[in-house]
Amino acid sequence: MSQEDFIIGIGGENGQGIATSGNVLARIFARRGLHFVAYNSYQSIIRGGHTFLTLRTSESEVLTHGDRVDALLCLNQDTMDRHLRIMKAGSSVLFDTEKIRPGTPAEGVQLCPIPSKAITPNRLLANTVALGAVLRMLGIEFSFLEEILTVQFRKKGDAVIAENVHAAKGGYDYAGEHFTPWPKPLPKTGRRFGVITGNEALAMGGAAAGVKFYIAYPMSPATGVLVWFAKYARELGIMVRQMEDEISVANMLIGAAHAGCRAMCATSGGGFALMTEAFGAAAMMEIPVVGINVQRAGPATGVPTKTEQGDLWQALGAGQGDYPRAIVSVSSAQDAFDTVPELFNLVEKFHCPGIILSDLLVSEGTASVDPAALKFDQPIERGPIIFPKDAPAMPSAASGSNDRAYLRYKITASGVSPRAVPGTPGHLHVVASDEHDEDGVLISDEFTNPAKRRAMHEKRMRKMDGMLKAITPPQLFGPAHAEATLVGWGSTLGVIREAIAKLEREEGLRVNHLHVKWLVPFHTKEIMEVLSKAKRVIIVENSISGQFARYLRSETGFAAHGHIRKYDGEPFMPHHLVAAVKEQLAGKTTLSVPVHEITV
Amino acid sequence: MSQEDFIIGIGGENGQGIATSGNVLARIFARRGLHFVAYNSYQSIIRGGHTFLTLRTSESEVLTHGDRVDALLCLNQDTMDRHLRIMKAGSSVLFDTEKIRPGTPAEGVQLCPIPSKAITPNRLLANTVALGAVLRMLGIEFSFLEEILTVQFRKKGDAVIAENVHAAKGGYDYAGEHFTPWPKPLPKTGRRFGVITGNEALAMGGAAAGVKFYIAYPMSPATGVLVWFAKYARELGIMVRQMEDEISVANMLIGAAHAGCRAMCATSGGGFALMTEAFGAAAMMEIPVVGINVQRAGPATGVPTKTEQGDLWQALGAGQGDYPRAIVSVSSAQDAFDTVPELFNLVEKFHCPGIILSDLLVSEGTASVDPAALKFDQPIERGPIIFPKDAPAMPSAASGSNDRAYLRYKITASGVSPRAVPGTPGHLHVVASDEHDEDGVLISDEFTNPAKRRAMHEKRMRKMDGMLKAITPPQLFGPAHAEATLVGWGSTLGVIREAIAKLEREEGLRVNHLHVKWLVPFHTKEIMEVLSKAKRVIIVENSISGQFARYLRSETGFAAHGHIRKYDGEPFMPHHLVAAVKEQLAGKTTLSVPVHEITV
Amino acid sequence: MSAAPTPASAPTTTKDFKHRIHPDWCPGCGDFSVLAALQTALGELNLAPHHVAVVSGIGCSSNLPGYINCYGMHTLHGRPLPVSAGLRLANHEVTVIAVGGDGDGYGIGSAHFLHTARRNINLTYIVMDNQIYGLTTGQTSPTSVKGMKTKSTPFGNVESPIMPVPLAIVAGATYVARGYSAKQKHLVSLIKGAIQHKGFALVDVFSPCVTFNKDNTYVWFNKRIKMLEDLGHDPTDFHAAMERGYQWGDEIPIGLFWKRDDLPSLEESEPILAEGGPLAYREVRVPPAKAEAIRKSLL
Amino acid sequence: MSAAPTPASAPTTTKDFKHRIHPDWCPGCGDFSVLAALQTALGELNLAPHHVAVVSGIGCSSNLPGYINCYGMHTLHGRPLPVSAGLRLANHEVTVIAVGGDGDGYGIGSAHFLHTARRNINLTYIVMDNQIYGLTTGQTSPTSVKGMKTKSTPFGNVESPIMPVPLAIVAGATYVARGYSAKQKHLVSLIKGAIQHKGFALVDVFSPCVTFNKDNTYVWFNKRIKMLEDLGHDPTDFHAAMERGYQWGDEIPIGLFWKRDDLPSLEESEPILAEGGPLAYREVRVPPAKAEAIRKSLL
Ligand SMILES: Cc1ncc(C[n+]2csc(CCOP(=O)(O)OP(=O)(O)O)c2C)c(N)n1
Ligand SMILES: Cc1ncc(C[n+]2csc(CCOP(=O)(O)OP(=O)(O)O)c2C)c(N)n1
Ligand code: SF4
Ligand code: SF4
Ligand SMILES: [Mg+2]
Ligand SMILES: [Mg+2]
Repeated sequence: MSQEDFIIGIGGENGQGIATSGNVLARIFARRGLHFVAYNSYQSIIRGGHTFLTLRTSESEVLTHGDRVDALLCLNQDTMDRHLRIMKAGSSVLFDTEKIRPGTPAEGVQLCPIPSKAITPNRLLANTVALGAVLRMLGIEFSFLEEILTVQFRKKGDAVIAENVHAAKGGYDYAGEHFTPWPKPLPKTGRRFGVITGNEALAMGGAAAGVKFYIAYPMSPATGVLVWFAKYARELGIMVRQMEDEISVANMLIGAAHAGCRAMCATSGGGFALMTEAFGAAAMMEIPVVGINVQRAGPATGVPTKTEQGDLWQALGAGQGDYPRAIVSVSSAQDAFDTVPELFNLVEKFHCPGIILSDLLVSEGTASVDPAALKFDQPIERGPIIFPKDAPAMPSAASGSNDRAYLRYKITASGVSPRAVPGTPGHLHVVASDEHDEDGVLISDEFTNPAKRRAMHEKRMRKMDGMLKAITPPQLFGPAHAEATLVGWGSTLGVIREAIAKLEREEGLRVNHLHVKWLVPFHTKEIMEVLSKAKRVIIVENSISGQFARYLRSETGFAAHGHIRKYDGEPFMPHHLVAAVKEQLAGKTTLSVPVHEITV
Repeated sequence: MSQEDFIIGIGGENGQGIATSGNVLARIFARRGLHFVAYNSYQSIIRGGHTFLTLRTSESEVLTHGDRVDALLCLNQDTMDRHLRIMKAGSSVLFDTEKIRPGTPAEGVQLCPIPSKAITPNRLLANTVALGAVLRMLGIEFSFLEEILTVQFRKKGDAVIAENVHAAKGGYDYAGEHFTPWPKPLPKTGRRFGVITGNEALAMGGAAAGVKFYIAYPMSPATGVLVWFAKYARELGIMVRQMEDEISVANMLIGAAHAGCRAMCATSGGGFALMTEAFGAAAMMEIPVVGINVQRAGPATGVPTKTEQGDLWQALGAGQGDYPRAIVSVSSAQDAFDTVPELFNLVEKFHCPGIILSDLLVSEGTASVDPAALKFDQPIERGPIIFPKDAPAMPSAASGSNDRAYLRYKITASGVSPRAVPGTPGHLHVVASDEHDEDGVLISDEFTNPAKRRAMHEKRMRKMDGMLKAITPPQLFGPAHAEATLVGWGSTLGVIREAIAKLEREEGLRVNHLHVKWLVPFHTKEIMEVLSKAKRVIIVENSISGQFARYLRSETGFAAHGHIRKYDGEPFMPHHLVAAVKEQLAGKTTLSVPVHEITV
Repeated sequence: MSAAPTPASAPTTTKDFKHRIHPDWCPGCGDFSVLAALQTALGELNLAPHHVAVVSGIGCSSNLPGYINCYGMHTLHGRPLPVSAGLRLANHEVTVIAVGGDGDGYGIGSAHFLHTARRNINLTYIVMDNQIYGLTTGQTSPTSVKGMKTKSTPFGNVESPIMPVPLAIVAGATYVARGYSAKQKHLVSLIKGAIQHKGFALVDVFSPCVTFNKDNTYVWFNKRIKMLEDLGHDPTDFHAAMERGYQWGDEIPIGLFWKRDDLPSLEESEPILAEGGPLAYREVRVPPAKAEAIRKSLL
Repeated sequence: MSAAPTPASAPTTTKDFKHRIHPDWCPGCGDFSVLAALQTALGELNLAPHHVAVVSGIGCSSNLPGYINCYGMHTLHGRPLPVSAGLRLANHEVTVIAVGGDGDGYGIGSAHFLHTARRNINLTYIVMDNQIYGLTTGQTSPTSVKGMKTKSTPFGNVESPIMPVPLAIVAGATYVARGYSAKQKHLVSLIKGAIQHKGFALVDVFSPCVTFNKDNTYVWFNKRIKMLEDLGHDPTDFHAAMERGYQWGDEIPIGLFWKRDDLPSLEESEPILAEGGPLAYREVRVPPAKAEAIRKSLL
């Protein structure tokens, strides 16, 4: 979070190559060992519309796409018309004179017209010309771009490479001659980062956890997880299936997990709604499964390409009745990677469903990552599970059901009873979505016995105590004594941290942060220890109804002093939080709903 | 709630005619103008198993099936073996000597063996003989039974009627000669009641509300609603459809409601889980629909024939994202009847989904009802709706979409915008599950505009304020100053009221009751006015996790002092609450989980 | 009750169904032609826009209701059929056209497809079958052929596709046709026939996704498409219809595969719709005498 | 990888599959016979109980897994097929038998039925088709015939039923048979054939509900049932299979309608299952070299 960051905005239509240009820049930054975060604001249409990619890079860690644009690259007139007015003094606006008429910039904004036609006759290379120009202005040696272009077009042959490199060099040189570069050229750190999206991290985390069965029905913004698994399926020996709907996804998960595979799926809110009945069934049958809900703006189809934290209560209320479950949120690609194996270890220990709440911001966001931090060798703990190889010599392979030699649902103090997978001799049993006895026999098959029903219900719910002990409580970040304590969950971690730094730096205000990663089970005690001492608690969330605020209150009784909410589809930016905290500290309001200026 | 009540228990296998015997008794009570409540504890199997029907009747109002059994009618050995031990002094146990061996009764319990074979040679009439005996012991004139049997077997001809009447009379006379009748014969009040189940009341309430489209997929314990509608469909001109699953039910609801019909469906928790996505869509499209969830013991398939209040959080978290909705609970058949039209009026005024939470206890329970109280002429308020007949003369029937002459989603202070039904000239528009602008055009079709998104999201959610004002807040029942305030929702109303009377009568304890009927919107202010003054607040609910307690806290921050929970599938009985309140007032515990003795 | 579409009082034309919003489909997308064909069919049938409702699910193709000037419902992914059925049965004076994609209709919505067909509900169902999931940017669909490489099957799809025509016939659809975006006039006539048909009518349309389906392109289809009329097909011959429906290779037939008029539609089988006009417009209150009878039944 | 069922090491018999719990079906329910036939088939095939899993949905018929001594899953209403497919693909050494009712399989589960069939997943699917919803005490099912009076259609069902045999064939099932509870030996042979078949096998069984279906009773079926063998049926003849599958009236055929062995099952098409044994038993950790390659791909 240094002042040394640079922010590039690229705007145009879907299908105009914004993603490609962004990717080239990202790879260059990564190779130079620069941190970066990219956020793409786009529409749910395949071509056309308006897309705006923001790429922020810095020598120090960056957690958000920042608050401003230093260099605006306009790929169409629309971008010029919409965004020029938000450009501030010191910034530059690059555009192709062939198709774009500049507007009137504010004082101190540098207009950089690029005559692409004069540089290359191939209209398709206008983006490449512009990329070259951007590189030059960032003070990056041309060789980086040349290298990337060479890799990118390797398959298309030398002529194409040469043409692209020529165009890029043309833009590079033209910018050198005609435009004022940024005062501080982007450094090179000697490190080398990778480029990763949150969805890729979730998928890789799954692979690291030992997922052998990935099941999907495509749904934005979760589809990236499927795409990764599909690509690596054969190499890693992972069964990847695309099903007819999300109901079959969740139920297939149960079959695969019962067989003994670590099985996972990812969807968004609408697909999750269709899976809720199955999650309850998994809990009743005591089969560990993991489902990811990458939240997008709802309700219903909502805004498929926009972010929101609107599915917390859906996860809390998923399916009929009470059952043990774990719900955990992720806040970044690295966190996503680490969370998947942790959650698998937890649910395989406690035999219940685990739900990961991600959102579009984390999942589709692109960021730099230190590849060494993606640890594929972390612990895999399978919990109490019996495979054929573990089955002790049994009097009969057909034993289990009839002699009650093995009780799948044995009542234990922890609520957990060892599970045997089909194929294991001597452990025959039935797992049922109906209430059942210790041996799996439906209680309605003998007699609907209230005492047995109660005992089994309590057995299952007891797992919540064990799970709570097994997970890490949230910790206060920042100064112990502060004017305000910001509380958030999931994807707001980054923006809250940056806002806190900004508040301290620019306003001299001490603000700290409690990030709640684990939503179920909930660390009521630890959280109240922090909040009861806080001077002013402000909850930050992407939800119109304050889903987290209400949930926090349901678990603690604690009513926050203030709320900062955003539900227009775009994520918080640090300055939104800074302004909101200031107005709340000034006593002007207890509910701030920042206005999103950048993409309107 | 008088001491004058009589409680009859009938036990046997499914398919042994318990329901028929119970129905005959119920009709006799109703004809004598006696109040009654019947509760059937049964298993999810078609024949066999163990079923126990409890029928309580009294001259004064009864709200539950009570606390004891005065007369036990054993239709099989199992009933004798299970239930004899709970019979107390003063009670009688009737059984057929042909197939049942009596056990050893407690002091003062009268064993009443009936030699049915000696009375009638037809083995199938053993139940009828027993019924006659019961009637005699209740001191009811035989003519009542004769009348009912005559009606019941009308279609089967005079011979069958005669045979049945003969058998019944035999039992009646035998009891008169051999057994001691109850000291107080059951009175006759001069009034005449009807017999109704909660599901019938929900269906009739629907008819009274003007439901013209009822859609179902069978699911216990909600199927009774379908059965009623199917029976009356042709007579009342109601479209009744059974669909392929609950997803199609909820979506068909949307189509029918958009066309302008009041459309309703009922299901249980598992079916409801499959409907949640559609409820969100109805809210997004601003189409009023009503869905009933008759809760049963969960999670998953759970215990299909047992009761629970386990779907509150499912309803609260139904579907992705935030959207306006109404959630209301019902506490009795009469309440069920009255609630349906009220909810339709509300959701048609505010164009959003309405959810009724019933449960097995209310829905499958049978009770006496005063037919005059089933008002089919209550107000029907259709809210802002435009039918062809209302359409003002328009320049063109094809107007609406293109000239924006009609804005379906016009932003208003109330959040409500008049809806026009298809077929109406001059009001063409699209309703969409995607976020849209005032004219229904998808915001992603022009540009994903955060300002528009926010405005539409706020427009919809504003309806919650209007709805809150339109519904009645809960009121404290019982003495203003009390040792304890019991708080409940839904089906616990009756048992709490009876327990309060019992506490007062038997223990001299003053306890009052806050019944929360409307769950969303929530009367935070009014509820806190009551609770903040209460000495000790105890929440009573059929949920292992305290779903209501947690929800109350999420909306108020208020943590109750104590909890009485039951989640073994059987409903609370008054003595459970009496004992629990006493132990909590004595400071012994803050969580009471009564043990269910009767049917174990 | 008449199952025939309500004609407009004043003559309408294709133009009346044009919408001010320009479709955001990719240039060249087959769906443009389907939209135009539908607008033409409605105009040629002289229907009034306010008596027509177009109901879709979610997908590129499902954006269609936003581009046509009549009543529209843009429902959930996979759910246009139950919504359409509810709308139609509640108001059988409105011509209801369900539209959507192959994923929407034959994937997540396939149970509704089967059961709406067997109930013979009086709807026209147009599936823009591009053999791919377009809106989610290119995954395998239930009609993707074996071997096809997509984002979800980078090594080639290993599943056999659903065959919409035989499936619809066996499910019980009483009008089963297939069109092709590049044969717009032919498509217009298929859609007109479907709307005029009293029962459940499927029009499966090869509507190429130019962005994500690089296999089943216009060029690919142009070489293979044959008109059933030219093949001497008899749409009342069940076995021929099945044979033709399965054909996939050098010759792929389009046209009307199957039609039967001997089965009543659901609305014709429902006595309550026999008279009294659309349910939606009827008096909602239970008449006092009937209310009294209901109350009496409880005694 | 072999798609053939794993035989038991020690010989097993029908008795090994008997369960101590007595079924709670109504006396005379057709499902007793299906249970017995399945137990006999498994015994005769000499399978080991621990290598067999029976997976059901919800319904009277779906209580079956509780009455047979092997692995069992009693899943949600309508969902036995996706659960079975997950189980089978995760452990293809286990013989997976999906069982359930007509409502479960052809109603709420019909999308799964279609798609599991077209994927040709190596499962045996036994549907106890009593043309009624038994467990919910007697409502119309997707196979209830027109005119049938049930609790949900007291004036008679107005919808045409689904025809399971033609539907399964068109969906892509590669073994399609129908049995009858009162012909238990015949049923045993159909089930054995289904288990031995490498692909998706449907055995639809007329299994009368003696309590709620008063139309399609044993007496009713006994008069009508004809063996396909006796009718000279050739199960490789598509059109004959369709014709026979549609037959409903004085003559209702049972037996093997359709069988094809030329399509690979899904597990045979999935290279990852070619060797290494069941997925469920394999090493879960990504080898260090592969992990390194994945990390590198990000640079
Ligand atoms: C319940 C649910 N699951 C998944 C999605 C995501 N989704 C949107 S469109 C679509 C499929 C699009 O394919 P198709 O129906 O063939 O339409 P096309 O875009 O090809 O026209 C999917 C899976 C969704 N919106 N809702
Ligand atoms: C989601 C869901 N919807 C509805 C039900 C209720 N239900 C239980 S069994 C059943 C149908 C039973 O019919 P069928 O599948 O034919 O089995 P049968 O009892 O006739 O053997 C239904 C609708 C349920 N358990 N879950
Ligand atoms: S992605 Fe394909 S289906 Fe979607 S609009 Fe583009 S061409 Fe059409
Ligand atoms: S109700 Fe019917 S299907 Fe169910 S057990 Fe009884 S006879 Fe069998
Ligand atoms: Mg498609
Ligand atoms: Mg059935």
